Amino acid sequence: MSPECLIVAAVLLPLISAALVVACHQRPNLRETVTLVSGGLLLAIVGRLTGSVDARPAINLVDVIPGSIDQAAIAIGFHAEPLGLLFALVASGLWIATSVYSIGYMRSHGEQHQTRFFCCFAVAIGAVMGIAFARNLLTLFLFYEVLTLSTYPLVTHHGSEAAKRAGRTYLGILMGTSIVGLLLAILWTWQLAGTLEFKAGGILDGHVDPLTAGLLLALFAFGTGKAALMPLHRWLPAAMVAPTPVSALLHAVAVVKAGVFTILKVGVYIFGIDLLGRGGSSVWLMYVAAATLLSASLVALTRDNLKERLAYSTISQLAYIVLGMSLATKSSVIGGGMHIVMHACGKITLFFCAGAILVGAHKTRVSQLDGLGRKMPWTFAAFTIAALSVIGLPPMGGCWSKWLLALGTVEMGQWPLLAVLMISSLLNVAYLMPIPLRAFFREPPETDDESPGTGEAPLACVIPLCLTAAGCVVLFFCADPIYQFLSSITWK
Amino acid sequence: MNLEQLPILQVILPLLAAPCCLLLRRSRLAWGFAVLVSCSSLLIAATQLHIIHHSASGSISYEIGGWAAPWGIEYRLDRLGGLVLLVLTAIAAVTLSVARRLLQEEVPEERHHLFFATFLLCLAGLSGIVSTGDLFNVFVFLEIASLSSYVLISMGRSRRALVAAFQYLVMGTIGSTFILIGIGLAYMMTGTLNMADLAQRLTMTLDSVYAEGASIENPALPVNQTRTILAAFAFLTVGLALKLALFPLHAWLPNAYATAPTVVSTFLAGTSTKVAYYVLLRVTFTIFGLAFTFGQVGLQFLLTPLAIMAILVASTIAIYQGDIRRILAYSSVAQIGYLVLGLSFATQAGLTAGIVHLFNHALMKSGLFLVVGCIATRQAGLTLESIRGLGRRMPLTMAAFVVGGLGLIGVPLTSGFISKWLLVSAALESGRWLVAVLVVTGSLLAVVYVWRVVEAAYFLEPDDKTTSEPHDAPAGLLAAAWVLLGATLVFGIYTDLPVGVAREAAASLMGVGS
Amino acid sequence: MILLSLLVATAVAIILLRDLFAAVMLSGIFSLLSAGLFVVMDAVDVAFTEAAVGAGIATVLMLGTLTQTSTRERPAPRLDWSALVVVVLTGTALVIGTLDMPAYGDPTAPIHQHVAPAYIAQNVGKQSGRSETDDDDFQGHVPNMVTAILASYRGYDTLGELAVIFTAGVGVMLLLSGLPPTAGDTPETNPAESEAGVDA
Amino acid sequence: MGLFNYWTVIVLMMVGFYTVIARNNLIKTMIGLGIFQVSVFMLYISMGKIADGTAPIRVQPSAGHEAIYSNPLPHVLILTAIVVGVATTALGLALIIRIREAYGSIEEDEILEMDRNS
Repeated sequence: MSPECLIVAAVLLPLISAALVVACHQRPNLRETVTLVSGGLLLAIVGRLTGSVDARPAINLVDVIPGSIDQAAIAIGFHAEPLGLLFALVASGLWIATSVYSIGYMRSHGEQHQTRFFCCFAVAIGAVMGIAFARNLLTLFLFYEVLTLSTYPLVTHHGSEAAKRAGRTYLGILMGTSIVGLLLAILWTWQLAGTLEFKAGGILDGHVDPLTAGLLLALFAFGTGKAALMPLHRWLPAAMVAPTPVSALLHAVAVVKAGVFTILKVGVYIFGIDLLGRGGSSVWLMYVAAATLLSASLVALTRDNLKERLAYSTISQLAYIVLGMSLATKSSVIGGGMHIVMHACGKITLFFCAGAILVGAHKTRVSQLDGLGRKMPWTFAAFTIAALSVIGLPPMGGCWSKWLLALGTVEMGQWPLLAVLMISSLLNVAYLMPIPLRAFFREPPETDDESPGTGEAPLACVIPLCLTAAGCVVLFFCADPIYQFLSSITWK
Repeated sequence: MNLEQLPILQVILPLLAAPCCLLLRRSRLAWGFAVLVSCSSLLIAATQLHIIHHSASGSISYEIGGWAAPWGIEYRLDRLGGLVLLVLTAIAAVTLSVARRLLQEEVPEERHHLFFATFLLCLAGLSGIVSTGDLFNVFVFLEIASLSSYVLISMGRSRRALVAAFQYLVMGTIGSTFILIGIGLAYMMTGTLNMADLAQRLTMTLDSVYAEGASIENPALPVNQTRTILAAFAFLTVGLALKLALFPLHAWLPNAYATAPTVVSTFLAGTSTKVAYYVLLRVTFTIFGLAFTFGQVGLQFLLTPLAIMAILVASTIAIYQGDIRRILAYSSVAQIGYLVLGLSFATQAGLTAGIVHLFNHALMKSGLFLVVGCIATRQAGLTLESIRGLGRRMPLTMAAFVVGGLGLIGVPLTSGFISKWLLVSAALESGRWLVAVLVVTGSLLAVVYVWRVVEAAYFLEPDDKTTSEPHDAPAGLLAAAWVLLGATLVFGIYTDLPVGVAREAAASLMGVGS
Repeated sequence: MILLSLLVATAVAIILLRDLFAAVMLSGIFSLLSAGLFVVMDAVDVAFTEAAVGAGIATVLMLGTLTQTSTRERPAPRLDWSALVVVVLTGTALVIGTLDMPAYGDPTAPIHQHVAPAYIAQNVGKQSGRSETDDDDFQGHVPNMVTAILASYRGYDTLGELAVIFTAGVGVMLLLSGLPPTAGDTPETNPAESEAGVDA
Repeated sequence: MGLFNYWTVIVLMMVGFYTVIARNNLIKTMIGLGIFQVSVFMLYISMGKIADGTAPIRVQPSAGHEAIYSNPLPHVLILTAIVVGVATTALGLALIIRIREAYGSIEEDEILEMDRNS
């Protein structure tokens, strides 16, 4: 298959698998097999594509908005470039892990509507592929909306009143920002540049003055609600009512990363790093990101609910990536891109662990975890590794991306930001490390000694979380290939 | 067949078919005949649009009875008219083909033939309005269309339909009387009723329209700067705004659409306001002209705020409705706001957006009302409470609703997105920032009212768990709904037909190009 | 002038009357008066139609309706300010519109210059010195110009007019074709009244 | 006469219009609609009138004198419009009869009140 066909296949495969999942709704085993097989196939396809990325294969499917006198037609089209490919690789790789994990989790929890769950999951992955490979802003916007809509049923999965309320917040913020902000920004870009294609070096250079660029960037940054920049972050903690696999893949990887990926991609291919760096139009974004980063970490400290604490941690980590883009130096942008991978791997592990704790020990609060490490050693070992990676300590992958980001602040001479990064890392330690420490070193409370179900979660849950934890370590050693892979995006 | 006779055939066919329908008496026969007629109309409309689109002049003209314009009545169709006719006849054909099934619950069988006759008359009236190039003839056909729609609406199952029809009758008659006054005043100052002739004479000076030796104060004044013409324009516009249900003259519409038989809501939602919009375009652009409407009168300063109010207020009201049909009806009022907004920009891009939205919204809203009809075949209640869990009971039906709803919101790949895209980019192009923001805010409100239905159907459990077995609407009905809503998907992806034709039509309305 | 004053008086009386029967009769008189006015203004055909249709048919229809419903207006009529404002605004707009109008009866008005002369010339071609052969559609066979135009140049409007009547006829049949009212609903009428309506 | 004729017609029109929008009684509304429409017809006919003209029916020419005819076109239009008006009235009255059957009232506020309560 030609690379062009592979891209289309990568987008369609999850969607086809979603249809198959619905078709097999009577037979759960077959249904889960479909999910796993498509996960494997998808990873293979995306893997094959990495080989041909230098050629930048691109394909247009259909013209959606016909061109007029001064504006080009806009098509639904895909292309493969390093940043998107990396994102696709992460999402497809972790989809397999999550699928295995969800099978264990959903069955041992006896959840309702499992077919709807797996179907929507597959559609969401398809949307992520679409976002990763989008050739222009319209295509990206399309799949961005598909992702929002397909994850809504996952968020409200329990159907309880709380879940529905959370679902409304989720949909309201994500849809609202995307329509009012993102769509408007896209249209404005179209008016200014006459095209929406992602081009190396950007398309806006020469069409805008710094002030307009700043405003446009603001529309993009706040229009992308999925990036959870404060004050538009509320949907993320709300979405934690979802089953843990959903929180793990979608709210640690797919959805939020789709947000920051959009911002990165807009920064690199629409504005161009030169334009951002030169005009200083992104300076304000640095401070918003820095503020988000710090305050989210502080809020995370105060949360006792494990998943909620992780959610605030995610908000803070996303801000790192936005910060990387807004610094607009080569190393910071690459650092931002790399942080997508590193954080994805770390955070998904943390969520897996949270889910495993829920399944194995029925605990949701940090304060309930005392002494649990002895009963669930694998889970908490994985948790420790992932936490270290998120904090950014060697020998975990997370240290490289943070290093590059710090380098970026130094290059720009933004010393206060460097300080912010350092403080935030300390805060990371403060809110993440107590969890394994409590689990391993505190005595378990004596009252519920005899409570049943205190052991490891099912194997289907434990194996994926060990694998992703191992991934965090492996990434430490793979950082250079990723760096090389990404470094081509910043040049024209 | 002689293709030159098509324009008249378009109107005469349903007009003469109506009495035939009456004679057939048997419900099934009359229905079959009506379907046949509407399908032929569709065919004629498609052929006409094809001819127009490929003709050099971009329009066809037909002199009725061979009496030359401006003495006789002329039929004149350009791309815009062709497009509107196509939508009109397509919706009529689809609606009629399922009408019998839908009517079973709502109108006793022995009155079906009367119903179909009225339906065809309505179709004839609407086609006549679009085709004619004579202002008074517009009034006559407007009355045919209006009278038949009053009757059709009054056929609704509940007695509220009667009141709604009466209110509509009063409002509609006021509207058409205003239009009649406007026509009269315009005729008074020009001496003609033919639209093209009228447009030309309006720009002449007073001394050339008066006879020699008349005592006029200001002989060099162009006719269109007289107060009389100004009043004519005002009355025409207000009358049309009533027919169009432009905010704040929309009061009749929600009641009418929500109580009429679903066949009727389906048909009227997609056609009658669209045709009124068409006439508004004709009046503002073809007859009075750009310079008069937007330069001298400054209609945009009135229409833009009204359109935005329509979008925001009607969408907000839609959010608080408990009945699906009322939600859709208020949404229609909002969508009319989008149409008028496109017009009020007075730019080619804005006009294109308006025309494209006319096309798209007609398909969407008819499709959605048809879905409501589908639901009504299976259960009596159409409130948000009673459709709880319907996503599982009628999966295909509700899926169609979701498609239409996404179109109303303007999600990409639906045709609703294309029209909003064009509208917002037209606003940006002319530097109307605030308008652009308000338009997207309107979409946001659409998210809310559409989502309330979707949430009820998919994510709320029914109060009484009577049956959870899938039990979709009858296949024919479902197919018709999917044809219309599928078309919104197709035209959301392959946009050449509506956008291409609309661009050319807008160009000719603006006086650019041909 | 007298006719006009009478018309205004009648119209005002109609508003003020609470007795619907009298109001209907007055509206018949209103139609008759206006028919008289039409004659004064040379529109004999229109006058004839108005007398027959407006004063005759419409009044009969109204009376027929009154027999089915009540003949008194329930609440005492009072002044509706919002309606008054709308009406005054509309009226003002119209009056302003008249300021630039050609005076009543002005033979030089635009309306008499374009299109209309050709119609008249068709009928009285001989007198205006036009040749009888080439452009004379009627050759003087139809003395009434209104009829001639109605059936020829604007014959299509007349067809439309027929369609309007037909529509109304079908509509009335649909509404009142002797079927039990509003099946599936619970009207709050007593049976006697419903039956009275059915016999219409 | 100048414009006086037009103004009186306008006054009539507005009396009719007021009756339509202000009256509560459905039959009164229809009567108002009738007055409104007939006044518009008068407007049309007024503009067709030519001073010293005769009705547009061909008269035998008397020597040396050519008859002035009033404009026939407004008459034609109004003939159509009268019929349209009566058709509307008929339909409106039929609706009133049905409303009376269904609600037992022909007062608009009472009817709306009933709808709200049911």
